[in-house]
Amino acid sequence: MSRQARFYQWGMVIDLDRCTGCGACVVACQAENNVALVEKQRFAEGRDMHWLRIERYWEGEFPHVRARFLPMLCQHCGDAPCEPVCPVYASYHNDEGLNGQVYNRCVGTRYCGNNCPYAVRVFNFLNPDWPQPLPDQLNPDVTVRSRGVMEKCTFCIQRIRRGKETAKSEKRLVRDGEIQPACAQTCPPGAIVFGNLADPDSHVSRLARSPRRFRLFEDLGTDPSVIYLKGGGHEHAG
Amino acid sequence: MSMPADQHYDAATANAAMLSSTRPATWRWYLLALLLGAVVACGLYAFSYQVMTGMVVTGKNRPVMWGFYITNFVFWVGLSHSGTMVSAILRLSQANWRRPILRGAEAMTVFSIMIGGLFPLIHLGRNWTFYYMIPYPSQYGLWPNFRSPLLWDMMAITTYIIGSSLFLYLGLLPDLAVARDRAGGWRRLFLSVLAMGWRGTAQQWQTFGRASTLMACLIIPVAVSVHSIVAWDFAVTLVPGWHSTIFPPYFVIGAITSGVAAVITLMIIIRKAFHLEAFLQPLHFDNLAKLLLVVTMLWSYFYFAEVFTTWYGHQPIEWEVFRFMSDKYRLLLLIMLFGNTVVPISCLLWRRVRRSIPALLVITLLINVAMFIERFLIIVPSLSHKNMPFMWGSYTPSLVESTVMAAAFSGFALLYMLFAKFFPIVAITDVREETEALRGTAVRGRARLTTLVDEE
Amino acid sequence: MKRRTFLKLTGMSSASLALSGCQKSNEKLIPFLVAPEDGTVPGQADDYASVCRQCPAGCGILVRVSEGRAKKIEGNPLHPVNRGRLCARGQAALQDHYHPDRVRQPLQRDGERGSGRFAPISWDQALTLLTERMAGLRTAGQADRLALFTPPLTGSLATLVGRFRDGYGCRQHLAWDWLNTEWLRRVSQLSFGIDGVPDYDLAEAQYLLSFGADFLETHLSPVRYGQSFGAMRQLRPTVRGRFTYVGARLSLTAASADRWLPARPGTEGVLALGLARELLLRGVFDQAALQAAGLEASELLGQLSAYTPRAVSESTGVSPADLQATATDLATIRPALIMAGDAVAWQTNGLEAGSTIQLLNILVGSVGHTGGLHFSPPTAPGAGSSFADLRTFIRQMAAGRIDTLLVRGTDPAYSLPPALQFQAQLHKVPFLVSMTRVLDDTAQMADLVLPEHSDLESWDDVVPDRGVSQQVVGLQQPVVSPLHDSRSFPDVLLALARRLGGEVQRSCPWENYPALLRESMRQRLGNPAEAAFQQEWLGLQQQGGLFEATPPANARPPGGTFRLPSQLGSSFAGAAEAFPLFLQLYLSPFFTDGRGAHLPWLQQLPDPMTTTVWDVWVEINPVTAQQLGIVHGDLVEVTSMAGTIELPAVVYPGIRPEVVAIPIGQGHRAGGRYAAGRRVNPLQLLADIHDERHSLPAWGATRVQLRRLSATGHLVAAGHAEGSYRRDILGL
Amino acid sequence: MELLGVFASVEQAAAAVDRLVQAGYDQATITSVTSVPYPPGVFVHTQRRSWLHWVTAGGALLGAGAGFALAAGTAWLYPVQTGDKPIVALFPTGIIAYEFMMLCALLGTMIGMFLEMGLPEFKRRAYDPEIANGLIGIAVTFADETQRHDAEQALYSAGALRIRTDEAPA
Repeated sequence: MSRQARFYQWGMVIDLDRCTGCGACVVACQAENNVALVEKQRFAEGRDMHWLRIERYWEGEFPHVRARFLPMLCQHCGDAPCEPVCPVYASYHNDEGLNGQVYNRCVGTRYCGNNCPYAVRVFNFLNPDWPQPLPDQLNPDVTVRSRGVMEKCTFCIQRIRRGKETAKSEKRLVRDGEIQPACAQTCPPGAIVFGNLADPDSHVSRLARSPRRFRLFEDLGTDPSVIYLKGGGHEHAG
Repeated sequence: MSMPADQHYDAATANAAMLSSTRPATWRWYLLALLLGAVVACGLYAFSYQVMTGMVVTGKNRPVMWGFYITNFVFWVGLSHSGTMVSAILRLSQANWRRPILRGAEAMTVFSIMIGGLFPLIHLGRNWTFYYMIPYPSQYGLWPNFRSPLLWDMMAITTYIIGSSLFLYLGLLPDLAVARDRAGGWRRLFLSVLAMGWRGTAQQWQTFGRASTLMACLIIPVAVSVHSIVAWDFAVTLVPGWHSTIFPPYFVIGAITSGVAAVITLMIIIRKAFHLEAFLQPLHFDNLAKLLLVVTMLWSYFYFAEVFTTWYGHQPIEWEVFRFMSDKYRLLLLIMLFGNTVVPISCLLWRRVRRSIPALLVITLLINVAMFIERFLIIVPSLSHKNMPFMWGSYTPSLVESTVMAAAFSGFALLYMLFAKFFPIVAITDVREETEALRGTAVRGRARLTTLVDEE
Repeated sequence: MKRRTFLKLTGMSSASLALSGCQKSNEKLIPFLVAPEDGTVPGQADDYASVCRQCPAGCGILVRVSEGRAKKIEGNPLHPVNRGRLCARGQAALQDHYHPDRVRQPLQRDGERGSGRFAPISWDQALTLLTERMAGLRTAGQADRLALFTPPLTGSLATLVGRFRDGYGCRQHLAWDWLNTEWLRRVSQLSFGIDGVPDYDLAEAQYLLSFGADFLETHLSPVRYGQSFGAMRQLRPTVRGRFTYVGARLSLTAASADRWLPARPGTEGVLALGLARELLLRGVFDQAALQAAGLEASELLGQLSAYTPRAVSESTGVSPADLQATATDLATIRPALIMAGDAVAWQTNGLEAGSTIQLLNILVGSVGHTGGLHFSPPTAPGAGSSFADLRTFIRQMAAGRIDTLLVRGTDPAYSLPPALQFQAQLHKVPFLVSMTRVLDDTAQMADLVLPEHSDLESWDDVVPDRGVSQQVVGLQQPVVSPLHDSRSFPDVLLALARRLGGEVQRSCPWENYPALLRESMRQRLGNPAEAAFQQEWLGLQQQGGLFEATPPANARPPGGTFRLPSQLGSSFAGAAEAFPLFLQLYLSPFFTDGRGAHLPWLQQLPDPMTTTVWDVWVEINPVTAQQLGIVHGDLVEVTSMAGTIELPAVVYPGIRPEVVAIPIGQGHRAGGRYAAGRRVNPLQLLADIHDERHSLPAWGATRVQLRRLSATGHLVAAGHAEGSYRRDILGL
Repeated sequence: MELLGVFASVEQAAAAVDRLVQAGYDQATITSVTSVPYPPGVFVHTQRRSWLHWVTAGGALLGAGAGFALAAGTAWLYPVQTGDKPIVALFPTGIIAYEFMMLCALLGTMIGMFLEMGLPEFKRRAYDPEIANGLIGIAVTFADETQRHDAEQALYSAGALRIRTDEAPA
């Protein structure tokens, strides 16, 4: 979409050369966002609820075999295919480049899920269940979604909100690195960097200018806000 | 046409024959209704179970978020194209052989679009909030998103349900009067209300004729738009295998194919069930079968064009979807091609087949099975192997979904049975118009010829 | 009442009315009208610094607490080990606290041993029971028949347990688990004469060669090395550190490598010597370091004459080209760093192979240099018990010399390979006490189960013995009040000491464990005055511990200690004809030795390499699988000399054709609803084979055979089996 | 007031019309009542111009306007950004306007038809149920008893089986 001048344009850079596939981000995301537990049978049926997953692709044959990891989360597309197909505006675009999902609006057509080329939207096929006292862990900042609605990565919008409120109360803009989604916060090798793409000097903007940059399915014209940096080669950070 | 010239023609006998379906029900009728009702009840139970438990009871998953319900939706909307197309096009083209079949076809349209329209609602994750999609000023201060194809669907299907019901009612109006005049008791009252005091004056008939032509003209573009919009549900997305400009005409042709086939199937059943052999003669089946032959050829051409461009372009993900489909669903694919292309084209070329009721029954049933498979093969393989290879999956319909589908078929049959019980299932006045008003004889030389008065 | 307040209140009450329609009570809405106790501000979360206890690395954590409940665990940015980062296991520790199957009060066995039937009793009853037993032993002069089984302990807890043991008069304290550092310490001792755990300056290295060290998963300090690895790769503006991995299986760590050298199991040392010979031949080595180690280049080259590239290649199965390329990297890129880990250690030649690998560190001059190898501070505690101790301990059990065994913080009934006979001899221990949070396999067998506080409810100090080269004392503090009627282990010890009285009470005089903690911390700080200490203590609690700012001067190895190992041959249990495949067990990246298996977040976290969830499997090379007629997901039978188990097959391209691999960590008999009954424990395949000469375990020296059983392996993976090979579609 | 002569054959009915015309009745006061539509001229010629299609066109216009207002207007009043689609999007608005146009045109046609037919008819009109079974009725409107008599005469002479009126039966 035409990106007008605005203060914040949230984006993420994932350096595939740093990503080790360790899965810390996946658990961080699940803990932060009250993502439901999925037992084995449900997993087998294809009802897993992870908002963030590490995809692993095999390349080559023994002994020249390589495994490549690709952390996959909502790409917060500028021209998101999921948004216009929703009949009830449950999926919409906010003016900070975020791909919003209003659970209460959602009627569960699952059209957005079909139209997402990244397959990052998950549907609540059944009500989440946490045996006592596990519900005490649930993050009070994040809604627990009921069955019948779509959900997905929000870039930890609750943290963005809090960060912006803090900044506003101090009459300033959000500082670079002040807001961290759970995945970026925990990532041991520092492969995930989050920040404001509207600020050309932010860490994320600087990384986004790397010659190693690419975005997934660029040819589909979805204009994702998640920028990957190529890994596995001998390139420098640049 | 319907009566041999040498036989004495009696309008009262013809009326009685065409209204045979409205005679008091036999125990067999009740038994069948009970049976169908039981299946519908099972479907309702299955649906309530789904509402109470969640979509987990279906076979859907990530990435296959749509399955049997949407397949059914497309299938039933497709079926609904028969009636209107057959009856409206043939009415406009003044094909006289249309007369005995049009009522049955129009009724089929109304019932199948009603059934079809239910499926998107059954399919919702939160069915109870379906009204969020209806445009009305609400306290949310938010209207539905008219940029969503689902809203177009809703509008188109609403228009089509209303339009095809009106179309059915319009054609029914003079027949209601006939039925009224022949009925007694509560039926007479019921029919009197519906007939609205129709007498059949010259002026009424003239207006009726004009309105029928106008409605026929209007309903055809609506029908085309409905299935185009259903096709756009798929074609406007980025899903490989769906994102194709050929989809709208392809879907429309597919719809007419399954519709015409279903009309033939139904005609065969009605003919048998209500002893309408005198009115539904081999000529009608021959003509319908010719129409069917043409549309299956068109369908095959469209299918060829779609697969051929995919094959030639060989875009990795598009080709992957086709490869997966032809691998995992090979049997289904073969049945589809067999039923939609090989069998109809090779068989319907022959006049003997076209006039053989049993052969047509088999062929038309096969075509509709193949058309159902076609819808399934459009929806499921594309979703199974979408752009993210890591997230590939597959889909098997669950018991709940199959039960709901069985209930849909039973419900359709039940509605049809009830309709035939209360309303003239053959367009009485249309049929009689030809024999009584339009047909005459003229002597030319030594020949005694049948003539037809043409209005225009 | 102001109009606004009124509106707020009416809004609230109508909201709560609306909510109460669908919920039992106002669970979701915090009542603002009643002031909460203990200074809690509704909606306001606080972070408390503490220490992660999921593995011995001792990462600093911040626990986000809202309304008195722990909500999330994050890394402590001030902690020098992990600097704000945390791994999957650390975050899942929250579920250890909230686990639905936690033991909620002390339990006494009520039925057959192992039947899992227990009767709840009070703490007083439980302690009385234990005290009477212990007092009885002491009176009978059999105090030594009390034994303790824990993981290796650090800090004040080690002190307390030592004092208790000595005061009571027993010597049997086995401090052993899978993550012990015995092998690394002994390799350091053998190669450099230092009894210490190496700490790798990975962030500054430009070339890394890892021999089976899975430093991104379970090896030493995964978060620290994960972070350093990221820095090594892409933090420096013009340098991208390069990484080569040696090992028969492409582990998660190996997956990040630029080059993978799949050496046959047991031949890693040969490969190291081949590389050493290349370096010597090419004349690119650190002359000074070599001399300091007491080695002479030409003499060494002579000793290595047999390790020609061809011979090494034949022996290891690594192609000569890869060997040469690696040698070139080692010769040209500085600083270079060489690591060694489990896959090397768990062979019958583990110690020798480890020392040949350290020879490479000497040759590239990495010891004690930036971007090289350092040693953990001398103040770090000892490694706990050795493998020899473990075997002795089990012999003591078999001989009936253990009367009362107290197991705490470890689950030997699950995690010890049955070939060691621990499980078999357990019935000879008359009284088994388990201090645990969930009823694990050991607790299931126990006579008395004592519920322990979760990590978020207890005090401790944690002195990591790995991943640091400076003094670090992490302070673990309770961040929430206890959920159940549980107690902390040190407080139970103190209570026992008080009840037993006498010498043991005198040697453990503290009122409670925090008192001991404060005392030892005060000592570390140089005994400041009470007021000053109070201030410092508060600061330590906020910061998460005592961290020495700069590492001490690098410990240089004493000179002239390195001796080339005389033999490098390894042996395996099982004849090659009957058992044609090498079995490589590896610690699961998430469950390690099984300790994480009860956490559902980890169970449903797809294994990074196979993307499998909730399961255990056997990894087979595609060629081998094809030969055996096995396809992905089939159920196969794995047989070794020690046993037979059935597992689903994962066709795994990243493994040598003659090797199969199984992760350790699943197959618990008990351990709560999430861990119990997840197939079988693969440890039962291990034969009783170990390095006899050095008394070190050889977990990687068992051979197996495979047989396809059926197509119903019920394997569930997050990633599509075929799709995993189609990265071309992504253009990745 | 209306008289309805019921005839068994087309020829008799046509003759009856001729007699009525001869008797001085205006063609506009005579109509046929049949259960099947006969081509114009068989009995009578109806001259009335039809305005049905104007109602249809009016409905279509109204529907198109309403559809446009709904799709474009609500989006414009309550703008929510979705993807890159403009708030007032051309194609969707066109589709909704089209569907509404067709819906209202269909409704307009039906309404127009009933208005033009004068249905529903609540008044009692001269009718014979046997018309449904193929008899043909010729109805004529008369002003007074003299005219009535003439008409009855004409109808009977043409072969009417019976004559019915719209008066309530005695």
